[in-house]
Amino acid sequence: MLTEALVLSAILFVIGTFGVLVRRNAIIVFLCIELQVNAVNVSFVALSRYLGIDGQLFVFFVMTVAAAENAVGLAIIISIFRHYQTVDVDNFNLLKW
Amino acid sequence: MTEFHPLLPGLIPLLPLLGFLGNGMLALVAGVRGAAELRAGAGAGKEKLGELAPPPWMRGLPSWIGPGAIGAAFLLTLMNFVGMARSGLEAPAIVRYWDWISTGGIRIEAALQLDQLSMIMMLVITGVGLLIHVFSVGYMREDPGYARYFAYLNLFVFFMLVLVMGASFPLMFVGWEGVGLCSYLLIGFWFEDREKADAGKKAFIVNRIGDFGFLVAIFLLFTSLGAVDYAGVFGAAPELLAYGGSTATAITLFLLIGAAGKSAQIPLYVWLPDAMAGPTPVSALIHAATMVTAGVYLVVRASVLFALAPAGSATVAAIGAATALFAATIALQQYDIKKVLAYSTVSQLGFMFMGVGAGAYVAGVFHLVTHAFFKGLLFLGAGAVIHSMHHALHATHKDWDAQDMRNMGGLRHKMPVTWVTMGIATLAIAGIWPFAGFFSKDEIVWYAGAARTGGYGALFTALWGVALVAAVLTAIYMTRLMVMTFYGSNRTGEREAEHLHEAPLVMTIPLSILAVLSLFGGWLNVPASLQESVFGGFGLLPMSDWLERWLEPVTELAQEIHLSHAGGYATASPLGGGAVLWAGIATGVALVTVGLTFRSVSKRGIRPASESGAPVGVVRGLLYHKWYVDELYDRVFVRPLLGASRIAWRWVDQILIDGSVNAVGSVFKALGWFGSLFQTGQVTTYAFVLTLGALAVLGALLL
Amino acid sequence: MPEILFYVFAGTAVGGAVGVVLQRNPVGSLLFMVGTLASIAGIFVLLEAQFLAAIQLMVYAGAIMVLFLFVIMLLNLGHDYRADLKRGLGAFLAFAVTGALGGLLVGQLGGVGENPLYEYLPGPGELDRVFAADGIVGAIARPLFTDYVVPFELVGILLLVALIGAVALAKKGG
Amino acid sequence: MTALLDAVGYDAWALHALVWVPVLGAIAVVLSSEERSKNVAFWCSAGVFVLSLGLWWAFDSAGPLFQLATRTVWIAPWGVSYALGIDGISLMMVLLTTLTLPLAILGSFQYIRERRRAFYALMLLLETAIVGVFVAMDLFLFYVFFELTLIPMYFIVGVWGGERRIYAAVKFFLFTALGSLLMLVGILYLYFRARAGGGAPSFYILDLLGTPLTIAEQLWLFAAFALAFAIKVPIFPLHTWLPDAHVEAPTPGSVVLAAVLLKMGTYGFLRFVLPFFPEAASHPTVVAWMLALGVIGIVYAAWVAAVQPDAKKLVAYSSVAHMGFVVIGTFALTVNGLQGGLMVMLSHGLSTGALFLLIGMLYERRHTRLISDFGGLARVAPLLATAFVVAALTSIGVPGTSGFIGEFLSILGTFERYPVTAVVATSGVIFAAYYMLPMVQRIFFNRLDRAENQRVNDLSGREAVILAPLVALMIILGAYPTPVLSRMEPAVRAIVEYVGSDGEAGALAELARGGAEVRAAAIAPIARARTP
Repeated sequence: MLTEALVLSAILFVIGTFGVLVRRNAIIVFLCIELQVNAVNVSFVALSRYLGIDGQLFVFFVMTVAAAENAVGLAIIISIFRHYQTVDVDNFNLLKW
Repeated sequence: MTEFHPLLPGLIPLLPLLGFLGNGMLALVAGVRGAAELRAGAGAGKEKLGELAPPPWMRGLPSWIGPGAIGAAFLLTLMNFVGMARSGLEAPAIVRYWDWISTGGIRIEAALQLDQLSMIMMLVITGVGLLIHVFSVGYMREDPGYARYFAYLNLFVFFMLVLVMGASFPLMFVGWEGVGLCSYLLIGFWFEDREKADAGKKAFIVNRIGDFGFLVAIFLLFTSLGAVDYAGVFGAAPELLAYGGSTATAITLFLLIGAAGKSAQIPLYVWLPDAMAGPTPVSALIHAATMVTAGVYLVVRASVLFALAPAGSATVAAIGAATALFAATIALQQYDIKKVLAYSTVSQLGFMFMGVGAGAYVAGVFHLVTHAFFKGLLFLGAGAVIHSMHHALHATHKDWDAQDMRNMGGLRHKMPVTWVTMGIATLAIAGIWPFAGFFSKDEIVWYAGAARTGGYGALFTALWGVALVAAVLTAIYMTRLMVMTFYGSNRTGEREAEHLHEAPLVMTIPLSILAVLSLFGGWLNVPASLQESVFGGFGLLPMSDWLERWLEPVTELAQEIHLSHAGGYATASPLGGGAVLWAGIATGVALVTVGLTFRSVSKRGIRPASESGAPVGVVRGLLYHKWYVDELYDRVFVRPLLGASRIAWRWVDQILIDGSVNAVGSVFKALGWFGSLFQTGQVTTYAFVLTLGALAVLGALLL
Repeated sequence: MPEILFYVFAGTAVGGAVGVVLQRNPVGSLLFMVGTLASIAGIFVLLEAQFLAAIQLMVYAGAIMVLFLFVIMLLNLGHDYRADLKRGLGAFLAFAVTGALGGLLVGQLGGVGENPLYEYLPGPGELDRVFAADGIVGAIARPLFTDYVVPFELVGILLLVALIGAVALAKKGG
Repeated sequence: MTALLDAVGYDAWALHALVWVPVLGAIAVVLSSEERSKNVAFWCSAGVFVLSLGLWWAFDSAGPLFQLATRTVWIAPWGVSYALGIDGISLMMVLLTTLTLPLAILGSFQYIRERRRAFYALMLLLETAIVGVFVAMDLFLFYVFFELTLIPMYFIVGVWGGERRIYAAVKFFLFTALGSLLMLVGILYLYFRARAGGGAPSFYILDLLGTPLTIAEQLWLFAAFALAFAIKVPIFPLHTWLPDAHVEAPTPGSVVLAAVLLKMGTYGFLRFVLPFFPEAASHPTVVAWMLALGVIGIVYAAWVAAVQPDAKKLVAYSSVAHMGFVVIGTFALTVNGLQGGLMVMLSHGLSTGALFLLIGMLYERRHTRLISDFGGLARVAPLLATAFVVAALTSIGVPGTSGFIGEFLSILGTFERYPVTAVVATSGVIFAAYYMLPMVQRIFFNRLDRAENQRVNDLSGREAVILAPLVALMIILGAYPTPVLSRMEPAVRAIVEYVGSDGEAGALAELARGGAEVRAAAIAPIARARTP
């Protein structure tokens, strides 16, 4: 089942990546990033069957960090929205300066 | 015959230097005081400018320090002169003070040389200088820059003494540039007047062109002879330099550039007429009696070199003759009294150059001395006239030009002493027996013709003719000056005429002394050939050939070289006739010219300057505008140089050099700009590029 | 049986993921996401990670997704979403690149046997020994509080910081 | 005087002190208050000057070439040593530096009003670096100091400068850094080449001297070194950083830049380029190029200077012209030429330093440097005008001032071997008057017709104290330069003879005469350091 799980992980990851690239809504982009994270989690879990419990521990940590990241990220989105009245990522070029 | 021990020779230049320091201090104090007053009244208006009267003590001290220093130097010079005359000195006395420049490659001492030539020059400088200093006490009394004036004047005398006393060419160069500097400062003495400041600047820069030649000559001397001191150079020159060789010719030609710059010869004469912007006593001292004759001194000092380079000598004579004629023509049509005298000076310096170029070094020095007397006198006289005119015009607030002769006339009644003394000087410069100029000028003209036996026969024959014409022109323009200034009716205006009066004693005494010298100065060197004739006063005139014999130790070597290579001088003029006959012809022609000019100018109805326009006629216009030489120089040299400078700055420096530097910078800027295109600031783009990167890495790993 | 279940879960996971990307309504996307997360939880169970599956459902599908929903509702983004999905060259390039990436990954991972990666794997059953010793939860808890105690504490601090940060950022007038 | 020096045991420690006391001063400045920092800096630099005066008497022109030399190991494996020593040339440069710094600091009291502590600390660091450059006897150490000068200067221009200060500072930094990086490559090549000869690794100058190099190698290394120094000098056409840096730099920065920093370039030529690469330096093509560039610099810079509307820029271009005299004097390779070049360096330090100070004083009064904004100032500020005229005349090279001695000797030395070049260079005498006098006239003469100019104050006591020594030295060195010349003579003669012989071993003896005992004394600690 390892191969299948890894392939599933890859597919999910790619779909998530595609979503990040084609969606404009910052929240959906975020959601797609979560998709990527989960895809990676699947690989971890799949491989942990062969390599030991550490993989699962990693997933545990990933989830925790993801929770923190989501909290901060969503707060940023809220604060950006307050400023620009939009969450369309194409309208933001703050990184340029 | 005792041995000659120079008496404190170092003190002679040191005294004027101390005078400079003393007066300089006073000048600075006065300047600081004036500045404080000026600042205090800065809001009050501009009319206060330049009218800040110095306190009385400020006027008294410089009057004593300035002339006092020169007087002391004159006394000391006289004592040395007596000592030298008694001893019959052959070799120059050299007094060494310190190693001035000693690099290991060259050694130049700060040393003074006292010989017959420098002694004559020192006497002229300190003697005439003293008279002019005394005259200045009266002339400059009212000026707020009184102390500064004497400081500059003393500094000038110091440098002039260094020039003639220095024992090496570099030391002469120190004096050479130093007097140029003082000339610059004194011409621009009233520096608030833009034109005067400009004139000073012009004098300095044109002089620097001459200095360039002098410097190159010094370099040539050092490389070809290995020495730059007189003793070394003149000792080595006859052996190391071939007669008529290219090195000797080159050295003399470069020296000539220097001499032409300082002595206002073609083509570098243009600064001297402008230099009349300075106070008139300055014109008398610097631009007539001493500094401008430094070129003649240089040629005589380097007579050995010039004797070795006949081409160089001939060039000197040719340039002198050309200048003498050219400047005389311009003097004919000038109305500014000082301008006439300025061109006259240029012309007379041309005569001296002609003389020394012809190998008649003594005649050159002789004319230098007499010229110092009568031209100094003329300038001082003109100064007295201007002083008087200025007062008269100032008293009635008339804005006429105080120097324009058309505004004068009839001054002989108002200023009798000035009139008589200037009359003597005019007769002297016109070359009428027995005045000083007759003997010296006659000798030069004679030698110009007599030198034709050497290599350049046709040239010297022509120069002789030129000299005669120039001598006639001299008589014409000087008579014209006298008539316009002193004869006829007064044109200054009725109310003004009441204010015209004779100068004070402190000014007329120097005039009188110089008049005496102009009268008898020629007796210094009555030629032996003339002595038995009426021109020699049938032997009544004393001191036959005194100057000739006095200077013999200095010129003897050059004369020997000349004699051994070019042979002796002709004994008859190019048109035949001996010295006595031509002396007679010359004085006769001069007398007739003076008389004719006197009549024709007197008859001419002269109107004040404001009522008469520019002269009519092509020739007169050309002469009035000085042959348009200033304009020509402006077009040919000044403007192209400025243009080239602008091009060098704007195009070469800013665009070509800085541009290419900045272009290199721009290349990297452009690269950066290209890179910044990828920085859109949009997350999606970065995410895409990141993915692309991941794909690339993965592809590289797996494929 | 587990294989069949795996394929079912995998199918719903992929389908949900596609839905997340393609569904224009944010709320719809979110619901697809919940489905995907739930399917992945199922797969975790199949892969012997029951504890994680529980957390996945509780924390991820529950808490975090509700947080997302909150934000969407808060910002009132449920209306104008028609232009949300990119079209044209950008979308094509994104598809091409991600497609290539996916192709590479799947192609590489799918070739079992040829891939040297698998040859070094010790074979399944590693977890069974641990579970036998400590139990399902204990197997995770023991290393978490021994070997990984420092990262564990750090993650705790991280969460606290994120909490404070989120409050500070989202606070009005900050 | 020598008795006094003996009494205090004046020896090599003085050099160490000259290099490091300014650093201590900089620390003291940082620790002091903003208000007091200027006084701390001034008294520190003045103390350094007094200390350096001892060198004048301690240096024996009949003694060995390098004196007061010391050497201790610094980085043993690379053969880097901390070696100091002076010859006649360094002596004069050190004195010029230590004289300039206190005057520049004193001249900045009015001008620098912000971040004083930082400014004065940087000035003192700059002094350390410059003195270090002039006394370093180890190539590595020299390079460190040479680069170290860049940093304070960069900040001085960039922080306290005028409007376009960033542009000027960056330009200055890039120009000089570019050159010195190439020199670093050259230094390393020379180092490895000398090491390949079999000796122990060493950057010590006397060890590197006489490294056998093919003519091609010499030419390449010459190019690498010469570029670095030519930019610093600056030699036409690498000069364009100079006007910008000068105009934007604050007054004390300009003064140090002109009076001392530029000399590092010409000093580099004398100390390294000529002795290390004698064949390249006397190669006809190289000489022809250097002379041509020097002469072009003289004439061209004079022309450009003549049309500058900004007084400071005019003086900056005049620096380029003056340095042209140094270049021709140096590459003529005659005793007179080198002596003249050195005199030009000293004289230029005095006159241009004074001119920059004076223009700075005018700027403080009128807040403008445009020549056309002035006029008639001699009436309200006679002392200032007098000082300016003397400095300008020195810059022109009027006899009686130090400027004349330098120009005369450098052209004379050139004339001995290259008459045509020298004649063209002599025309610079004319052009110097052509650019300098109009400026003097338009600032100090003409009518005093602007109300704001009528309120200009004359020199204050402090300003008079700054200018007096400079003016006095210009005149004294013009009247009696022999003491200076005689101290420099052995060093100059050694260089000329050594290069003239294309680096033959015989001529090396002269150089090594001073080096031998130094080396003997210095090698011992290095040998100890090597044996574990």
